[in-house]
Amino acid sequence: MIELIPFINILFLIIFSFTIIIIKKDKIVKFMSLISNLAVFILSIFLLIQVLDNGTLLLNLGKSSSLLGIQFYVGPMEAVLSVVFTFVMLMILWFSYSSIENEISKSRISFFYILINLLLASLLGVIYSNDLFNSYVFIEVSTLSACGLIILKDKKENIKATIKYLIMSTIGSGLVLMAIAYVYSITGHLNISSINEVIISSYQNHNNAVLIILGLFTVGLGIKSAVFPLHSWLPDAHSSAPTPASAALSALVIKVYVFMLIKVLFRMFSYEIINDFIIMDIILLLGSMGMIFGSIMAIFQKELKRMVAYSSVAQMGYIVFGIGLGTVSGTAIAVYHIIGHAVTKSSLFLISGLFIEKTSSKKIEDLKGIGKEMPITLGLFTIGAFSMVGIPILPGFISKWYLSLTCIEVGRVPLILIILASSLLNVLYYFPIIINGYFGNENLEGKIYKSKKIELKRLMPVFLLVIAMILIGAFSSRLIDLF
Amino acid sequence: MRKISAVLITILLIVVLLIGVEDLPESGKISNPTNNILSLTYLEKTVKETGSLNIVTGIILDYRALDTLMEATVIFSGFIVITLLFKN
Amino acid sequence: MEFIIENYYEVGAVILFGVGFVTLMLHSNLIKKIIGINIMDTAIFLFFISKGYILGKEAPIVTELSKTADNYINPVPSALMLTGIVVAVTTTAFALGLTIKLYKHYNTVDLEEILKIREES
Amino acid sequence: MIEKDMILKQIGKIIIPLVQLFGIYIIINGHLSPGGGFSGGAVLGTSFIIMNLIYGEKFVEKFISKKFFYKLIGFSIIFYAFVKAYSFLSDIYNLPHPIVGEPGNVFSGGFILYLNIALGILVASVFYIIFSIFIKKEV
Amino acid sequence: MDIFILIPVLLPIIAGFSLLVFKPNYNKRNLIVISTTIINLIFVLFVVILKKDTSFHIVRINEFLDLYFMPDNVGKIFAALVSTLWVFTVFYAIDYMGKNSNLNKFFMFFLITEGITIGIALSGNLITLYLFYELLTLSTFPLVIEKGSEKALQAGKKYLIYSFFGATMVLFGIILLFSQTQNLSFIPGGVIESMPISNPEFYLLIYLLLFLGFGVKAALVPFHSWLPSAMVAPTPVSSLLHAVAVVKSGIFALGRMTYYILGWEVIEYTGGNDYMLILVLITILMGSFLAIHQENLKKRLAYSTISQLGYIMLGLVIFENSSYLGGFLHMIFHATIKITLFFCVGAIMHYENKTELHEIEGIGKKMPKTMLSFTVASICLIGIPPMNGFVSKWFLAIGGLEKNNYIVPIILLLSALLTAAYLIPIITTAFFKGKPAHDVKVSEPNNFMLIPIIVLAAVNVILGFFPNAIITMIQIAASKLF
Repeated sequence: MIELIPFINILFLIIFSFTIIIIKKDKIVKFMSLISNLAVFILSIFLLIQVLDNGTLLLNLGKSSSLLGIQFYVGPMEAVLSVVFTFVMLMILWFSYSSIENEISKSRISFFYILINLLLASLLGVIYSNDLFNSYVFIEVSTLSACGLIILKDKKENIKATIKYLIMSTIGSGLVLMAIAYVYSITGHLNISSINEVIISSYQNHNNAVLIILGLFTVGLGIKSAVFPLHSWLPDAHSSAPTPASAALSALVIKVYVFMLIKVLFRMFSYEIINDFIIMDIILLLGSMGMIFGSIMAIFQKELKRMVAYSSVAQMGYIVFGIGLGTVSGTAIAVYHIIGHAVTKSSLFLISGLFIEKTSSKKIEDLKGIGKEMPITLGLFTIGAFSMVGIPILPGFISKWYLSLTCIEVGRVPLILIILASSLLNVLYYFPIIINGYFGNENLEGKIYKSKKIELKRLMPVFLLVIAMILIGAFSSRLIDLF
Repeated sequence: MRKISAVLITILLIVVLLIGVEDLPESGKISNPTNNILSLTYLEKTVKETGSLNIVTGIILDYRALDTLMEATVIFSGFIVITLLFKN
Repeated sequence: MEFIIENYYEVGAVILFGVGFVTLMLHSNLIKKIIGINIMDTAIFLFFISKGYILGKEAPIVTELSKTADNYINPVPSALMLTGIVVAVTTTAFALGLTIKLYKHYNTVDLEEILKIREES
Repeated sequence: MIEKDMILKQIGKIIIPLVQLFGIYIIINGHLSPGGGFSGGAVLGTSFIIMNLIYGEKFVEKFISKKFFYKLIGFSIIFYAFVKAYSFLSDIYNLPHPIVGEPGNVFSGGFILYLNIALGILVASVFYIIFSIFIKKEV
Repeated sequence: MDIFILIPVLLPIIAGFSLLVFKPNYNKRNLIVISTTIINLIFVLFVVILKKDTSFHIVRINEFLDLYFMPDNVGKIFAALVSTLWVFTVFYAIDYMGKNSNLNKFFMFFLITEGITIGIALSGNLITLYLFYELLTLSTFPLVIEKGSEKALQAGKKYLIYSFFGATMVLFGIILLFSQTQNLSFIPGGVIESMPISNPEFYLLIYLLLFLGFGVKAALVPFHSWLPSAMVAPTPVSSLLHAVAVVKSGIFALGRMTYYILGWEVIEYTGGNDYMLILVLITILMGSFLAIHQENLKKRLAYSTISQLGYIMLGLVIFENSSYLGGFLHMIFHATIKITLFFCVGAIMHYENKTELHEIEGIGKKMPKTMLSFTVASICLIGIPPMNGFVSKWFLAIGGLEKNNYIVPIILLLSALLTAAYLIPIITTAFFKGKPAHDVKVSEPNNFMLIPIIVLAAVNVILGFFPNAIITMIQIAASKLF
């Protein structure tokens, strides 16, 4: 029974989200979606234990032969990622339990839960699935539900952001499908493992085709995951969405496509093959550009949520950089950074949502003196910012450190300068918020200090996220050894 | 200027894809890698295992049924999203 | 260049893909952009389907059970593309819905103009 | 609301039932002949769309109300998901499943027939709902 | 029993946070702060007299990130110095800060900074030291901008940016070093087993990165300009920043890096210390020359700090037993001297609110005890025998001569003259200018402020006469190195 868990997770979430449109009352919907996500989280923990005990789990759906049906491949990476994703989504739902009414109208609340469940199901599907076309379909579901999450707010800019996002990501999925067609035509398989077997023997015959396949996958998935030059849709989309939605989008959705890229590069092809092609250097270049320019653009932002969104462009740069190093350790760091950044960025987004709700303004300069009004919240924000800047023991520092070590290992020492420069740039845009928040007194005239009780109750999920972040930093070596 | 660059990008894309096509095996040949054990197994097993004469339907609704489930989910989510879009 | 002859399905599909792409790039009219996206998708479907075709064999629908497996073409691409078509249709419907909504808001379907208008907020 | 043309109405009286029959046929025979849930559902939904275009929405409401379409969507897809889940489990644990008889019969496709029907209903109602939303520009 | 050595680090931090939590009133807060510092001093002294080498792992996260404490002689001396001076500063600060607003926050960071500085002193490997080094920046930042004015915020931002720039260079160096030697713990003579015959440039790069990076906090000349502009902080803070906590932490980290991580043989092999020697000499002269032109007393003292830090760094770039000894001694002596000078200037600022040189005419007749101790301290700093400044400079000069490096003693003499040139005018203006003595009524600062000043001045003199106890301790540490 326990080996069915990946399938059960997805099916459970899908069926639950189908049933929501029959349920009328919002309170039941909220409560049940909390329960369902909790159940999925617990199941994922069981799955992780199972995988750690008896190794990689292969689940064949359809008739028993793995060739004919669709295969789920759950290794340690997938298990850990599913645990982290379900945890973050659970926290986001908990946060939204009390605060979602403030942002979207009453009649749309049940839609939010439908879309969140569909989104989580499709993300888990992309993570688990070992079948190219199946992953493509999952990606489409996740794109549609992500668009739905953005238009939850009935504002003009949301619709503008959504049409941008939709057109860009349609191009992206078109390229991905084209790449799948090429792969199928030179191998005749869709199962990633079988493709790998075929391609290792025959890739010299199709050098151009393989290079084009790699390029198409990189560009297509790069558009969807906002790798630097292709990121133009991200800031609008992620900053205009309601807070829990943008936390989910920025923390989870864009990561999944990168993980898909990892699967394609290193499991469908393999490290030996992949390093014969120039594509790795291009990916490395994209990552470095993202790390620098994402941070630089984040410095010039006036709105808090836009700034955080641009900083996730920079963080995607780190992940892509780790992939582009093209070694096992580089991939491990990339996945580790996916995990750490998922937790950190979701907490940052939720906290900025609290700020915006309190000050009823999106501007950064309106946050001066916020620390006197909500010190604990700003303290949590500070911890998150420290992780971004790279204070030791927090995940950001760990990823930077291991990335640098991997750079030395592959003999590209100058790249360390890029990593350190981008962490300095992080200082430049995160610390002014904290300093002005704690030591600036501008916005405090004539403000009554609100009571902190209600805050504490609503801060619980953020607390848990930050604690999880510190734990992820503390057990980093265990995690990285898993991958 | 944008238009010119767009046209250039498109031509580049077409050329690149054509280079890829040149590398692909000639289409319609029985010896292509696509006509491998996989498709033969489908063709042989589908009728007696699923009892559907339409092999394509047999595949999408039985062997690769997760695709079809997700396809139904795509339809559903499209319906949800459009309803949400026009709800006021 | 003989590959153009022997792979004319794929060549045509790729050129069609380019046509769709350039339509998407050149026109700022949303409807035309959506049409371009559809052309791209169709091109990919054509490309994929042509992968399953085998010269002189028939569609994988068993008319009399006596025929053996090697009378039929490869059914997998057709099966995949059925799903792909549904996905494309849904995406198109959603894009059209967004277009209608944008037209209600701005009275234009020109994406450039719409993106030029800055929101006051 | 301009008055619709006489010819359209008369032809529609003849055409639409045939179209619907054809759609149902495609759905039912999805596993025996070309077609299947999606194509049949598309035909069926198109027939409703034609009805709506020719006779106006009220006329469609007389047969099937909007609420019922919504209910159809919900229940058909839940039914679909449950049947599909059961079929996966029955593959793995070989639980009892519908007859896979001699090929050619309608009731020979195992789960395929029921899945096709559910998918067809889903597609048809989704098509019609989306169309009606588009022409009315509101839910 | 080893966990005992954590207490001096944790106690002030816990006490500081308790201030934030309980929000005590004026008297309770003073009680907490004073008792914390004194108890901490006792604990530190206990750690100092611990004979056997204790060491303690807090948490070992992975092969590089293990928080590890190992007080050896050097660290013990530094910790004792810090906690002693902190006690004086607390008394002084309580009187100086008075009763103005949000003092709980101020004293919270005040105590936390002490804990973190002692953490730097006792840390047993480079990563722990780096962690506390970053935390030191973060915890002293609120003290710098305590006034909250725009100028203070600007100075604070400058301080923050300089420090993070330095820390980033340090991190770069640490990463490069770790990739070579998978070991970052402090070992006398360095962690590098064999001479880097193959790639000396690589190690030269590491050395330069680490030296310049730590040099930012030690106010090495290209990166010194945050120090004078951080003068906007209240006097107890700036005296701490300049005399004890921040700059000395930078120096201490430099010493750890030079003698316990890279090892002086390796550095001499790469020849990096020669470049650094030039920078250090420039630092000494430039600090003194700039100090002469300052009208503002605190700024004058700040630039003199820069040049004096140059003296200490001489002991880190000339690898001789006696120069090591001299540098170390000067680190201690300069701490006591400079904190005395700052206290006197702060007393003048606080009671007469006079900050410029020309304003303080005749102040010596008004508060003779204060200015007398100022005089004593300045004589020590100039280094007139047998004051303590003389002892350290003597050893430094000897070290230079042993390396047949004749430029060093010359620079030392010249800079001593310059020191006299910027300190004597203060004294003369204070005593021999202005109205005659008999029609000025004496008004000393009250005892909270006066006693620390006088005691510290006395300590300077005593240290000058009997430096042997410290010298022997340092000799023990140095014997492991040379």
